Amino acid sequence: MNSLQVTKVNIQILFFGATADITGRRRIEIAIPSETTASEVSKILIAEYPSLATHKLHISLNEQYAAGQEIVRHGDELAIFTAVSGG
Amino acid sequence: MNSLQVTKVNIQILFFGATADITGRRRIEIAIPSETTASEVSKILIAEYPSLATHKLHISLNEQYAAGQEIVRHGDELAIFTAVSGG
Amino acid sequence: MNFFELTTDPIDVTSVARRLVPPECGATVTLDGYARRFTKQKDGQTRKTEYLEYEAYEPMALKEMEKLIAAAKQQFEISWVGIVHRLGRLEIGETSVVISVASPHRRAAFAACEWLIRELKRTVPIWKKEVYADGEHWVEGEKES
Amino acid sequence: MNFFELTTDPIDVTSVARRLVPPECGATVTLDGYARRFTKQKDGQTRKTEYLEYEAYEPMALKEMEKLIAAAKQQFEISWVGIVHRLGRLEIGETSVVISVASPHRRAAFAACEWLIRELKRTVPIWKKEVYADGEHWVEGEKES
Repeated sequence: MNSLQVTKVNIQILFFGATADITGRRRIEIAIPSETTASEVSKILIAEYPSLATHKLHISLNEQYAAGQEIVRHGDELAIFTAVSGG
Repeated sequence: MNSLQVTKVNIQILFFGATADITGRRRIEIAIPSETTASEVSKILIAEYPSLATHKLHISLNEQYAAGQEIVRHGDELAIFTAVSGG
Repeated sequence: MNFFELTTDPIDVTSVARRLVPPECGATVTLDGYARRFTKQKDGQTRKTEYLEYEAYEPMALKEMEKLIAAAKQQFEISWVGIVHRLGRLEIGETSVVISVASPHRRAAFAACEWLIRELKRTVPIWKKEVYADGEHWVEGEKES
Repeated sequence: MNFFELTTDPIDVTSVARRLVPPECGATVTLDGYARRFTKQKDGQTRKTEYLEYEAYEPMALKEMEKLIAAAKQQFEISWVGIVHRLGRLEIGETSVVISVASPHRRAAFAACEWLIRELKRTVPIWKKEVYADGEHWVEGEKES
């Protein structure tokens, strides 16, 4: 039976600026199926916080820009944010 | 007889940097024939201080760069100097 | 020799520009970016900003700044780069970012400094909020400046 | 709004760069030029400079600086320019010239600052003497820097 169970992994999600305002959070921990990609995580977050979809979003994985197809592993830190505006 | 006399005008000559070192002067007053041009003045100075000829020289007349054909008038201030090197 | 920092304290431009003056160098080019009172909106209206707030994903921002410096040193003949970015609340006119580039020849310093600020605005995870008398707005992506 | 000065006192870069921060501006680009310890000679040898001396035809230098600023403001979309040039004896590493350009958009500030230093070195009647352990030399024309 165990073979049919979906393995879950826990990851940290960070929000900044506009995405922190939308979600009302700066950091959350979520459990996702193993083998989930970074862009799938972003879809899960948009389902939870639909206003995120009104922005062009960027994702980082463990403090590096992510292209989207990266597999997110247990303990990873993923951040989701709008286009940067420093300077 | 007066008509054969050459009218002379007095002008100030300034030297800077290398030209001041060569001439041992920073400012002199000289008398030149009226209707002398700026480049003729520079030739007079080179005759007096031949080492000036070993440098590429620039002339200013009354604090403006001179092309050379300008007539130098009584009381004018002419400077003769090497290529500038500020900055 | 290079440095890259985030700070909530006011930035002194000289302390960045003159922190290192290598003996082979003759020129340091510095960009001082600061909060503008008036900005043009997309609709052509001019908006008056009361103050700014900057927020960063700090560890990632420092990593991206370090990468930028490494890339600049590959691309341009420069000796060192210093970048300091302010975070938190900034009053109008206060410096938000200073980028200084020292090089033996000034041409490379100008080119590298211009490249660095353009890339910083594109890649370093820092966000700016403009606060107006009647609202506020997180800026997304670079405005011209 | 613009300023151009000659001084025998040490120059503080910030006092130039931040002397005017107009409300429509967002960027100031500053060139800090300073005395290099080592310079390459035409024969490829590196020479060690002990200190420098700068001399100017002061009233004409100020006029030429003023002309440069007027020409830069015609050519580039900039708000103001400040130029301060040091005269007299300078130790290695001390600032000889600061040119700051403030503008609403940084691109124009970079272009104008680079143009101004190039033209200053070509036209403003100031001369630099390099003093070595075993001699001295009035520099004629721009060396690269």
